[in-house]
Amino acid sequence: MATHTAEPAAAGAAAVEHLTLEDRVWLLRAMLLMRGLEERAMTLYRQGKVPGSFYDGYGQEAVSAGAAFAMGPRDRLCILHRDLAAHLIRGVTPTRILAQYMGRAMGITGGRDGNVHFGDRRLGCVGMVSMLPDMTLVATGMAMAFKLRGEQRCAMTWFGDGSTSRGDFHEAMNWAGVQKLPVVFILENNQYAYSTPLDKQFAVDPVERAAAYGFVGVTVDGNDVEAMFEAARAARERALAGDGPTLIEAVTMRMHGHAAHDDMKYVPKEQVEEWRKRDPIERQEKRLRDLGEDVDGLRASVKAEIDAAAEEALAAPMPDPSTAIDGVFCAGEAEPLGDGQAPWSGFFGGEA
Amino acid sequence: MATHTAEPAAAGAAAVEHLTLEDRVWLLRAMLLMRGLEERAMTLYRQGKVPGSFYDGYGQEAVSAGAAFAMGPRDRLCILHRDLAAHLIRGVTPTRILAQYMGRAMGITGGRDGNVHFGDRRLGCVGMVSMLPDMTLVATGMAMAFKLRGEQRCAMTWFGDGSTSRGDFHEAMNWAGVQKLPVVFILENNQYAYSTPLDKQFAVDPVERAAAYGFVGVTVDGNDVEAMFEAARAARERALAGDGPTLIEAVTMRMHGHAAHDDMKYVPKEQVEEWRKRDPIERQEKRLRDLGEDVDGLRASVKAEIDAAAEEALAAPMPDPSTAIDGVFCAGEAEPLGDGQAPWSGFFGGEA
Amino acid sequence: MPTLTYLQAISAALRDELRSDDRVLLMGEDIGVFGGAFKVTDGFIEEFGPDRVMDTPLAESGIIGTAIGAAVVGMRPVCEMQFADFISCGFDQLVNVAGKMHYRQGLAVPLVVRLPSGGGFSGGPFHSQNPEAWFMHSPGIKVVAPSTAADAKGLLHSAIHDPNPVCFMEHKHLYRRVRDEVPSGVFETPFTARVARPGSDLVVIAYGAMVPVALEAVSDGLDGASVEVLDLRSLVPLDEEAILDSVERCSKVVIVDEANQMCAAGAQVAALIAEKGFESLDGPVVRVATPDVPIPFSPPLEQAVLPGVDRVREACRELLAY
Amino acid sequence: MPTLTYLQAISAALRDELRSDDRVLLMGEDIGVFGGAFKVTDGFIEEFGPDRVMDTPLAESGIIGTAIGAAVVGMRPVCEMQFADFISCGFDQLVNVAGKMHYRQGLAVPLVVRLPSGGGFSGGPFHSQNPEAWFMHSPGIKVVAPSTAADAKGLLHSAIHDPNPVCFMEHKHLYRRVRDEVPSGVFETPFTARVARPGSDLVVIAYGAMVPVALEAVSDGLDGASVEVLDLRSLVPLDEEAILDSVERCSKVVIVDEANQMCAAGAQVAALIAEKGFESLDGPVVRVATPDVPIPFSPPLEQAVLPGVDRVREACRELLAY
Ligand SMILES: Cc1ncc(C[n+]2csc(CCOP(=O)(O)OP(=O)(O)O)c2C)c(N)n1
Ligand SMILES: Cc1ncc(C[n+]2csc(CCOP(=O)(O)OP(=O)(O)O)c2C)c(N)n1
Ligand SMILES: [Mg+2]
Ligand SMILES: [Mg+2]
Repeated sequence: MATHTAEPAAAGAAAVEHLTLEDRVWLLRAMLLMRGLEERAMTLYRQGKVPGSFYDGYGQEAVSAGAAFAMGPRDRLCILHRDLAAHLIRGVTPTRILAQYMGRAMGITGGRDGNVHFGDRRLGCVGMVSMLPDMTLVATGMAMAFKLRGEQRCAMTWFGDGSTSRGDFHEAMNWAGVQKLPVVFILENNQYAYSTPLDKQFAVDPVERAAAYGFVGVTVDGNDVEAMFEAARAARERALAGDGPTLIEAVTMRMHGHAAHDDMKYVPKEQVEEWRKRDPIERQEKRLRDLGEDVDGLRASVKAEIDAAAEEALAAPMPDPSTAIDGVFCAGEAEPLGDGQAPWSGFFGGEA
Repeated sequence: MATHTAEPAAAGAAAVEHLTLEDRVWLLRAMLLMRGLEERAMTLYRQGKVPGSFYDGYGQEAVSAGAAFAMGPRDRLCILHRDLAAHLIRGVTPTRILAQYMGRAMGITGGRDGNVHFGDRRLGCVGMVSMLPDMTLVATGMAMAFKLRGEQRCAMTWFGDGSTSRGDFHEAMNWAGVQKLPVVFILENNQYAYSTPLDKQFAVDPVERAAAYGFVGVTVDGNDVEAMFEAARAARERALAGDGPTLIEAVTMRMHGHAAHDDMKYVPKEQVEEWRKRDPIERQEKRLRDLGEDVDGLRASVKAEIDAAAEEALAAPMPDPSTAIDGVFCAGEAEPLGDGQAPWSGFFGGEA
Repeated sequence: MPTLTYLQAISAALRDELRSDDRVLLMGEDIGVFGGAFKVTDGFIEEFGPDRVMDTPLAESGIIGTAIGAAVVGMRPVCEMQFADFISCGFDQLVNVAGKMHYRQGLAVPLVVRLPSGGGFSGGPFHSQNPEAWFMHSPGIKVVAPSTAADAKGLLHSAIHDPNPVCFMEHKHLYRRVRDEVPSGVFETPFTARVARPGSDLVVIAYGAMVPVALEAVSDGLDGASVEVLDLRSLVPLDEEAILDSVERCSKVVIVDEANQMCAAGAQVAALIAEKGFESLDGPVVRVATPDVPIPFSPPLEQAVLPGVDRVREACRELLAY
Repeated sequence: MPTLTYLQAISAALRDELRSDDRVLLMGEDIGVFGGAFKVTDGFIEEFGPDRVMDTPLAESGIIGTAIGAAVVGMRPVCEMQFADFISCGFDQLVNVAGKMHYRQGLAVPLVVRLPSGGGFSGGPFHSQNPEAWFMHSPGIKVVAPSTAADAKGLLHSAIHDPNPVCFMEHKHLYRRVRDEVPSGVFETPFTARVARPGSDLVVIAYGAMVPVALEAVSDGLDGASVEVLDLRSLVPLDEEAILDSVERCSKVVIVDEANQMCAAGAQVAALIAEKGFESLDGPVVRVATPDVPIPFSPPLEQAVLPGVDRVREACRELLAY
């Protein structure tokens, strides 16, 4: 059994080898959309238009954007609560996302579940549950089915540093290791689990565990979207080649509170300031500006898209209360998951 | 954070340094009693006197005998299903053990629970539950209380190779590592979990995980009772010194089926034959014979003790059915766990 | 029609499904090489191979969770808990991930969890439980509990064909004790109740292992009273119509449940009758169940807590005399 | 007597216990530095330090399991689940290790698990559950569910003093909405029911957040009928005497339960009445509860499933007219 200890992330150079300029703009665009949509959702939350609580991934946009971008249309994803860019890359429209936050009928869950607890099954995604990190097992099971059927596909899921303390993390990692499954685990180390710092969650960085489970663990700069892409691309290649799972630790920082109500008093100001300098969007913007891309134009188009989406979502109706008890059980045939949009591998599909 | 990778077990020599001749005879005696009692219980099972199922630890006697022997009276233990010698060392009498197997009122659980699902609370033990390895968390919690109260005590528990696949194993190891708790984990690697071989449970030997949890992992010849003792003694010393948990992997072999009904067809005959040569009792006998000890006399006295115990247990009454629903809740004060007998550290106590 | 034991019927259903639908996948601890703790899948690995009769790690959350993953990408996993009791270790995945998926996301989870349950053989507190009420109280999970070999087979086929998570409660005490005629091949038994014995003076409502207990209890010694036995077969969905129909015809009801009485299936049935069948009632809704106590190991203790023929007969007698 | 909110009463009970008994230890995710997701333990870490107000890893089985270990060596751990829903992840340790310990081994497990439960604020399917019935169906676990600030404090003191595992259901919707006079210092409230409002024509039986709903529903608009409201307060033990007493006096019963209706606490109460209170009944035992559906997020959907004042009033009206 070949085991590897963590090694530094692939450098930007390796990423560029696999990315066209268009791809690199796509990555920026996904991050800008994520940030813009979450900011808009936060405004809507403050206006009382988003019920319940509100969670975002400000400052972590590169983790979901880079990783999801490396996936193929027939790959399957369980996207977590700070990973909105992955939904966008799979093809979920901004309008439906804002409608989802607001509990509208046209939201991905039709108002049945809230905020980021969703996955668009028509785009190859299984919506997360709150219990962290339950989806690691679901992703592992999807990968198991792919392997049993001899299909060239992989599954991917995300989870946080805190989530690694739960038993399901272990059961998933161990299972994936024993069966050498095509699954990519993205450990989003954003320094905190709610208010709990890393040293209360583990004595040793969990990326070290990958070797003890019999597979590759790598640490990546989670604020570099191209490095994230490259690590995920290599992991997917390994998965499809039959070389088993990969644990990618994306080192990043949760720049906002756990949820809207959290003022993050427990985080030293300097820590936030330090990380602000490493903003993933600014980094990717600089790269593209240096290449002569019209970043300002991109920003403007993203903003326009969000404005239009917000308008549409705000006009959309709330769900009909008379439907509240429908659909607890599936009454007809089980519909399979659909394929997702996958810009990098050249596949655009999904919903209109 | 100091992490250590697995290292070979302490040699016999180191053990002898801490053991008197009397101690070494005690270790043999505990193993002989365990084997004799389990053989007698198996006979009683075949005679229909032991209800339910029957599990034993034939060939693994050194693991529980050696480890438990290193514990002090105020240490606390969660003893598992192949570890009868640990109960004997703590001071549980053979009569009550046979009565326990037979579901008699004088068994440790009074007939409420069966076979090895017991712990004598007056001797510092918490009875195991079936769900493996739930007791790892209970032991961790006891150690946590010791540390919080600044007490010089440790907790110990056992579990099998198969049990390492469950989430609770991980939550316990991680918790113990984060809080650097005085707990000794004994991983009893007996090659099988029921019928399931090691390579279906893990890709890498779980002792390797100790380092990834931030503490010491050692591999020991589980069929050498003195090596087991020494590893546990050193682990306890580490625990009491504030140096945290230890994971001891005791390499051994389950020489009988999982339970009485299991013919073990799935185990290659050669594997069993190979391990038969490493019988832990024969090994300790040889050591003591070489030192001129009267091993045959010891055997005879153990046999007589078991005969007497069987007679007494067989004569003991079954529980009164009218008490079947009593004691679901504790009605009075919570009685604390008592202290156990601890021959090595010179403490003999417990029940009359 | 061949005569099979309850256990053989379950095996036959699994074998037929594996043969006829290559999406079907069995997962569990020791189900492959060993053929399962109760030998339900004995010989399967030889016919279907280790990929379809999968020996898993000792990890119940892992079994349920990965099965959910396999189910949503088109497999039809059938998971075995070695004993129903161990579902407590896979509880979260079942109630939160599987149970709520379709309502939340419109994604079906065609998953069967086989739960060898029940007491009566000195299994003790961890090998004797009847956990069905936990899942009845968890939306999105179907629960069935056959009492005959024919129903065991038919309900298992239906469960595997069902696009939803189904807990299949197979009572260990019936495995080799129950034996009846079972149609061959794949057939479906609906998730509805069944009149196991018709009657008009009193109805005993039961499911699983309590059905044969009820049948024996009412078979004589009730001074010729006409006693019906209704076998619920399915707990979710619960066949309210059949229950209320029996109550209307019989006016007196005894509900027998092997589970601990509090918030058990029997409590739900009693509550249903007290609300919707009240006008038909000609006496209290009597329950016979296990008191709220872990199932003890030692035979005299175990017999003292589990509902048996005598307690059921006594309850019927008293109610008939009401 | 000071006036406290339900949440302040819980905080006060915990603070009083920490001050008066050094065996008491609070454990949970984010309860220390952050003061808890609902700020129940705000400021505690400053007074009692991180050893007694312990920020744990994100591991519910770990929280319950280590708390059991601490309890059996003499501590009095009080665990907070961040939301009651997450107890599914610590389910096994609670029902199998804690719940069965005393019966099996004679070893007491003085453990309190605080379960912030219930819906009504768009918490969605994973932050709105009322899981008490799972634990009512698990022998060896006590379950209490206060509806007033005074009872929240007194029951929490009693729970911490109790040598058994106790699930303390604290309803999130009441945290800041309920406010009443609370005696200071340590006092015990017994695990018994309480007549929240006396009456003689009909009794509404409820607990937790459904008590204020019931009180509001019957406060007017029932054409002067004399309606009693019985607040169960404790579900295990269930105060059968008080229930049957109310039924005897009122003859008509409406049971209100926020949990999903199947096998809920309300089902148990209805079953009890149908068996032991049958002769007092002057109408069906009516239940108002949440249908068997995950609690939806969007306000119009959530309001459609949770029992509210209107549904309770309507049920009372219909039954009064029966
Ligand atoms: C099993 C479980 N317990 C508790 C919670 C409550 N909770 C929500 S998010 C969170 C912190 C998660 O931290 P981490 O895994 O690091 O992810 P992050 O939010 O930092 O991305 C907690 C404790 C939960 N969601 N699941
Ligand atoms: C959580 C759980 N699942 C399933 C079982 C059923 N079971 C009893 S022993 C056993 C195998 C245990 O293997 P291992 O941990 O290696 O211990 P060993 O019996 O070999 O000492 C299994 C699967 C159990 N006891 N607990
Ligand atoms: Mg985090
Ligand atoms: Mg083993």
